[in-house]
Amino acid sequence: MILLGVILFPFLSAIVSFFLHSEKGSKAWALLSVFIEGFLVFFSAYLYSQAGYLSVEIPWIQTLGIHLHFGVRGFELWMMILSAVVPAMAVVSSSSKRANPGSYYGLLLGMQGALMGLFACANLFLFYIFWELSILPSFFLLMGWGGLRKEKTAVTYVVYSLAGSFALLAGLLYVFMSGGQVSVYGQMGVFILFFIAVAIKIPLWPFHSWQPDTYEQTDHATTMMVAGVLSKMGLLGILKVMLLFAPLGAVFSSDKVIGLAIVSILYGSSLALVQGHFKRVIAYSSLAHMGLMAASLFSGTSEGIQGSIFQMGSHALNVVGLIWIGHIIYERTGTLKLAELGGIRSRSPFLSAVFLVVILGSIGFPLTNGFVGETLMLFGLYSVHPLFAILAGLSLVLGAWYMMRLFQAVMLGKGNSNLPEFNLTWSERIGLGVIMVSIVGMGIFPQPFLDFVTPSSFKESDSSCTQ
Amino acid sequence: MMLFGMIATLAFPLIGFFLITLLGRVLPRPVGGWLACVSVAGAFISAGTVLLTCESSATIGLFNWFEVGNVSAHFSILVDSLSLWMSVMITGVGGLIHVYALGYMKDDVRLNSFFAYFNLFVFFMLVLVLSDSFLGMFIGWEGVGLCSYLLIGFWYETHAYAIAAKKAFVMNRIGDLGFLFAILMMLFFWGTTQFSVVFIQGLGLGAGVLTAMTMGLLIGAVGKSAQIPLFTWLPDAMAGPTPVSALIHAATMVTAGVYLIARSHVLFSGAPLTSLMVVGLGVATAVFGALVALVQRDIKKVLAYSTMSQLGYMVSAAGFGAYSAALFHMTTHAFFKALLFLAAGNVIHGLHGEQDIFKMGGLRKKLPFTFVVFLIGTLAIVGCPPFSGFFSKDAILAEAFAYSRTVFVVLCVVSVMSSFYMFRLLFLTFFGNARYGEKHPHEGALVMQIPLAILAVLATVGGCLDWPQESILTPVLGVTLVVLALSGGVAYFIFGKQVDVLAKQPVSMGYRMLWNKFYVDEVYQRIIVGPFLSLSRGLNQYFEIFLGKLDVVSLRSVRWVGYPFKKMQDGNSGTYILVMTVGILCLLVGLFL
Amino acid sequence: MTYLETIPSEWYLILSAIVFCIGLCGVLIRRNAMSVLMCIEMMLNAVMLLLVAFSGYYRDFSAQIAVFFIMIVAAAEVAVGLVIFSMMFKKTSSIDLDDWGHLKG
Amino acid sequence: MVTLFLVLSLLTVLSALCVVFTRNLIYSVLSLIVCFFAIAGHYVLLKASFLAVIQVIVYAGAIMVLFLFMLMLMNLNKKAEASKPFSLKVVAVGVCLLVLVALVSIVFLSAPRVCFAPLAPVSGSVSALGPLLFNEYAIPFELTSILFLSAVAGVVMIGSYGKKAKKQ
Amino acid sequence: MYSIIILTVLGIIGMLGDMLPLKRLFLPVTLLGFALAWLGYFFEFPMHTSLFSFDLISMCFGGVMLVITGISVITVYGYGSFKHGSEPPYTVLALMIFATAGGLLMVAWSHLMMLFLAIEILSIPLYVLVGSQGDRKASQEASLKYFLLGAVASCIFLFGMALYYAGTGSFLLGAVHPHSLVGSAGVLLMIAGVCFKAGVVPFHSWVPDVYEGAPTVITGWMAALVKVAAFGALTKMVGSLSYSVWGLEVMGMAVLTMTLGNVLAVQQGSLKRLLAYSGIAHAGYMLLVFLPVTETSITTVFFYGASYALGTLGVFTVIHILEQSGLSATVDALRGLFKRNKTVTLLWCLSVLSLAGIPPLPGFFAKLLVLMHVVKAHHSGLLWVTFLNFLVGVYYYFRLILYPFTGGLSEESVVLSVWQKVGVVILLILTWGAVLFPEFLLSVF
Repeated sequence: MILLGVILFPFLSAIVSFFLHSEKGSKAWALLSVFIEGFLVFFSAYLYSQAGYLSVEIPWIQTLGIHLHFGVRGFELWMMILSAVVPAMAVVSSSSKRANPGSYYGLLLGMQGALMGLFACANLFLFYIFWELSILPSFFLLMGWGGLRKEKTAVTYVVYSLAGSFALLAGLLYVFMSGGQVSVYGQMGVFILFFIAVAIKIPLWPFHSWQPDTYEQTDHATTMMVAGVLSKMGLLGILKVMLLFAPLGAVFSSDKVIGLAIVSILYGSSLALVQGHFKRVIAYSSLAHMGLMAASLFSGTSEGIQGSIFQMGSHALNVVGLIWIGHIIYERTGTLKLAELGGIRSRSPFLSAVFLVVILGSIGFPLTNGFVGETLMLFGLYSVHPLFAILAGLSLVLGAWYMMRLFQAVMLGKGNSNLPEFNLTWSERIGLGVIMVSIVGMGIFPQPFLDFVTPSSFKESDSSCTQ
Repeated sequence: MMLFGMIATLAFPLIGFFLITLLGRVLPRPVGGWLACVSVAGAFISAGTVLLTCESSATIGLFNWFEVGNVSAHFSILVDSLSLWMSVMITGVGGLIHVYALGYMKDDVRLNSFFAYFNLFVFFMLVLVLSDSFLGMFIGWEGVGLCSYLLIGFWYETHAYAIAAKKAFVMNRIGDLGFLFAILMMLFFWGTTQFSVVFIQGLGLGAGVLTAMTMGLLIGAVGKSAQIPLFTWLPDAMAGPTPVSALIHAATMVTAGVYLIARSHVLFSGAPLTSLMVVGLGVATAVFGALVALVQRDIKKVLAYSTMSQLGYMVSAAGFGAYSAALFHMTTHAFFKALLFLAAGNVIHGLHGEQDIFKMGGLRKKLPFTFVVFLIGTLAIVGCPPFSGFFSKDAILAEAFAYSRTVFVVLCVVSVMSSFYMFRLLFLTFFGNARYGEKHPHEGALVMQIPLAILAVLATVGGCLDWPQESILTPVLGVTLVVLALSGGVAYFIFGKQVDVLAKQPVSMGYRMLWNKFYVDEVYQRIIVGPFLSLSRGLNQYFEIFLGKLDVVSLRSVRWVGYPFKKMQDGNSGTYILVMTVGILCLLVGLFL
Repeated sequence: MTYLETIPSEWYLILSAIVFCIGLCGVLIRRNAMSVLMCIEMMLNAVMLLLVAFSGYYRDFSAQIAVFFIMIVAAAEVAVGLVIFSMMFKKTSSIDLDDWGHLKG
Repeated sequence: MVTLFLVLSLLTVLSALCVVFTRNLIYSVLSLIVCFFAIAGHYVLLKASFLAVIQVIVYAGAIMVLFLFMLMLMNLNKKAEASKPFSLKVVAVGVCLLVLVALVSIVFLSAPRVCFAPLAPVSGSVSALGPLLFNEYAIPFELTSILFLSAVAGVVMIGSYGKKAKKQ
Repeated sequence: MYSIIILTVLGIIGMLGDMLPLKRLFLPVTLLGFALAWLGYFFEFPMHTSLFSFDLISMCFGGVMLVITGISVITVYGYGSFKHGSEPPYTVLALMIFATAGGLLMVAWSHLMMLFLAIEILSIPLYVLVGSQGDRKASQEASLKYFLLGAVASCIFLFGMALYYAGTGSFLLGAVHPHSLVGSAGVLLMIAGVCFKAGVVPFHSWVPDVYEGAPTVITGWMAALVKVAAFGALTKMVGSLSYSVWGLEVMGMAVLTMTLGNVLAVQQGSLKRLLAYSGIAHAGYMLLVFLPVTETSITTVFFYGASYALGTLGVFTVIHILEQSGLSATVDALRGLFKRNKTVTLLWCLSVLSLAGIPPLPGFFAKLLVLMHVVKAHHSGLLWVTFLNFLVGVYYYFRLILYPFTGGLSEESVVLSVWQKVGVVILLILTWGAVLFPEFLLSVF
């Protein structure tokens, strides 16, 4: 029953938060509900480690045969922990002075609830419903508190996301109509449909044009949620839905998909080099990282898959750290354009130290969480074909290049004289400290997280995808 | 005893790093520096005791890192003569340079962070040297790269230094990619990168696979030890403070490549093609480094190129199997190159940052101590008999002689060139007329002179540390003496006397080619970096906008499709009824189909 | 031989179809709202004729009741129609359908 | 009998054509009245005498008078009615002809009714219609009251819109 | 018949409202009347006579219509400009009640003549109500067009009925299989007549002009009521006819309606015209359900009708609230609504999202049912056309949701009268109710 609590609690707290109007009150409420949610998730993780499988089923609509059926396995719980931690960071990091904070935090909590539901759901319809439900809060957050070009970005974002979810709906209906076991030919069709939906959400190369604008225009908490957790929904889609309902499709086209993923890796890394805005660099870098994760998921080796799931967690952590630092800089200097930034290191060594650690994490520097994931993923790709590993490895080099360019543009140099003083508040110091420690901690002791991610249940679905 | 000793060696620099960073603001200025020196000294003592006391080699398992599927990795320390000797050398030379840096960096505002990075560097170097698996070594490998980035870009206010640091880091990353690729192959074939496992099963693999794996290791070594393709970062790395150049870009980090090849000699012996490549690369780098060093004006750049050519020596030695000679040369090179760099540091310190040797000269009288020390260093590097350089270089020459004639001849030419440019450097800085205007150079503080003295002693005595078994004294001794005298004389004749050096710059095509380092940097920029950036800018410009246009285009096509129907809705009820009638007509006609 | 035997049912069908189509044509051609309304009345009469004819053929009076109701509806329609036309006339003193075509697009 | 049918239907068709194609509105109203009388004649032929009388009284009498009254009110009789562009007219006529052709072809293609069951000839329709109307069809008869109620309410509401606004 | 009788009585009370002393009591009485009318169904449930058949379909569709009119009566009651001297607009309410009676009849007929009567009882008040704002030329033009096209459509319906009678000799549908071509032609024409009311493509021309011209208070109610009634009538009619007769034509009409509705909606500037075209598109989606008629299609039509009605009512209530505070019904009137009034924006977003078919709102389940129906019928070509149409639909719906959040022209908050607030709250409750308990509506059949 705790699963239901985990899923419904964010929605309830979101509704309550809509009625709060005072800045302090709504932020306090958001913090409280995020921590309670975190507690619930960790408690269910504890229960899971005891029981091995949590599940709950309640009939909802008999006529369509849709039941509220939630069942959780290792990697889904790992994602739920993720989608408990990232909103916590988002709420902690968001400064309280913004227009009508009540609905702002409400939407954030609503998105968290949708994500929890998605990660825990065990039947296809629920998967689709939560998949679409997660688009709405991000759309409204973008519209309510977005940047200057928010209208155009919002339309592109919605059209892309909903086109993806229609493809998912089509595939889902096909599977539903053919009663679960799909013919070989059918599996190819279903695979393509699911792949379009997943490729738009991850995003992969040709479907990514919504990502940079959305990352740039949304305010930082939404970017954290979108970059940190929403993109993982796509990867989870691969694990949960594609590999179970269209395994043959996955077999035939895994090379093509890996090829496309590698194109998006190289494309993302090379474009991140020439971006002029802080968040666009993050957007393209996460395009590259997500491409690598998707490729290793399709590699079919258990190490590759486990590495990519572990990397989902570490990438979320790194992205959240980067965006938080971006937000801190934005609050004090009012701009995130790389040309106008610089010289922050001399004003705040702590911030630059954290920024350096997070960068090292995101480019896969040993002793950080990125390295463990990258090595396992590259190993997964290598076992498919050495060439893939080399090409994907290029992203390490390019990654170092654009991340160091970012570090240098933001932190080093003299910087313009009118840069304000950079004294970080206590909450920011603690938050960034926690991120830094956990990045290095996950890098040095990854085993507890890796064990967490390979429960026995994963094995048999693992067998289905290793054919 | 050994367990405690080894863990202590590793732990000291790490504790030093954490102490300095955490208590940085609290400690008064010099204490941070002393803390760093103490920790490195502690590491040196414990490494030294372990080296002296116990003979047998062992591996100490610390904790296992991760274990996924059939891939596993563990942190553990390998204690054998090679790793012990390397760790003693690192901590010893490192300690001396720490002491020197106390004086050199005295007036810098961020002294604590400097020494913190120094300690971190020593820690990562020890991890690199002491780990018992390639993955552990990889941690040290990249850690050292990071510290070199931090230290090269230490004075980060000036934009050029930051660019140099970034260039060094990215170039190292390219090398690391090769190394990682080799690691992936090992993990794929054996599931672990433990030396014991790899070296036993290594030869079992097919020649092709082994060549690929060793090629990966070679690329790693090339990236780290600044061999031919990936060397352009080393001269720019001189942007860092001189102690950094001394420690990282002379004594320790750059030798990591040689250590890697030496450590995995089993694999290299199994892949003849790669060893040939190693020799070729080593020799080519040696020649290239020596040639360019002939014309350089910046004192640190000359030393950098000489380091590069000496590294070429070592790599080629490792290439044709002379691992012990390569390691011996590496040790002696560490001593006299560190000595030369620190002496150069003294000179620069004295002339308040002036690095162009054409603006120096006649410092013999002003900086007597530095002159003596610099002279010892030069004689050592040139290979003058009593000094250590002679023994180690000629050991390599002897092995080269046994390996192949051409290699031997080329290496001899390189040693001649190296002696020429070292003497040129010596005479331009210390002899001739004083061209440094009204600066009045002064000797460094005592704390800078003690390490110099110790290093000078080591440079002279270093030769006997390792035993030249077969007496190579006879013919080679004579030849080297003649060559030395000859090149010394020529160098003195050109640069020694009170002559206006600037006018004598030859303007020939060859000179300009050498001066611009065979335009290698510009070639990289124009062939690889430039087009890549313009490609991504182009993509960013046009492709992204094209993708962005996709939905606008689809919207316009929907509008275009709908336009005739929109015109049909023209507001006149007559037309509406006409549409209805046509609809009925179609229905009735449909009835017949 | 009653009248109905002599006249085959097709004839009535054709007659009412002709009158219906003429009414429809009148609706399409005329520009004046009043004449359109008249043509609509004519179409209704065509239908009533058909119903009465076939009620005779089927000897079933329910069709005539239907005709009766149709007349009622027609009357109500004309009433409402004429009110609408009169208000239009009061507004712009013209009930020409082409003048009343401003809602478009 | 047949000749009478032909005469009446010819009269109906001609008057219908006249309604549609005359210039002057008054003439078209009058020809419409003639058409109604012709149809009433048909009803008599078909022994639906009650309907014929209703037709004459309701249609010819009430509705047409209303039309004439409205025409006079809007003094539309003077100027000749403007006509639509010729091309539109041709299209309209063409479409209507096509519909007619379709209907006629349907009539001929459908299986011919062999013959109608020769039931007892039906005498005067009033005595038959009356009970039917008030027994089976009583409820619909009441429903028509809703129709008229709403028609009346509507007419009053629209008609008096101008006055009430002026009264404020 | 009790419900029809109760509604008529209510209508008469409404008409005599001026004289009777029930100034304040009229609204509660009306609402009570509606409740009684719906209860009335249970007393004579299922009544099948030769003329009428009050069965499950008529009860459910009737219930939806009563709810629609109930809400609209509340919002009309609260609408400012109708308040001549602050007494309620009795005549308008009376006409609305009569039209609802017509709507109820439209789903409870078995004799074709009764269907015609029902269509007329529904239409005559609508012609009048559309033209009720005498001062606006557009309102008069809208009522003219609606009247003319409505009259022609009822003629077509009648002619179809006559042909059907000629072909089969009876006014009851499905009583005897219409072998003869004339009978089938009659059926087709009758379907055309009803499709006019539903706004299906060849007969859709009146929809945009009437929605734009009519006073906004009426448009919302009219759109919902007419569509639900028309599709109710269609389900009863189509249920008892053989598919071969009208299968091809209806599929053609469905595809045309969907595509044309969406394609034209994308280009509209005025809010009401855009919603009119989206209404046409929804009619197209609902028509899909009849290809071929299966046991689930009635549930689908019912649920789709209910969710569409809810969405349209919500949207038009917001529009007329905006018009009431002096803004033109163009897309720009929505700018900055988020800052001016939160609940209205919430209603607006929920209704538009429900029309767009975004889970978990009822519109999504309706869309899902339609898609399942199409997939079960294995029309793969049709499936792709439907998906494309949904995508185009999403585009202009989300543009609608975009505007409240963009920079606002006027800053002062939108004020609502008491009854309008009540109407808005009821709509919100119903939408959330449909979200949480779709079961209630789905398991009826």
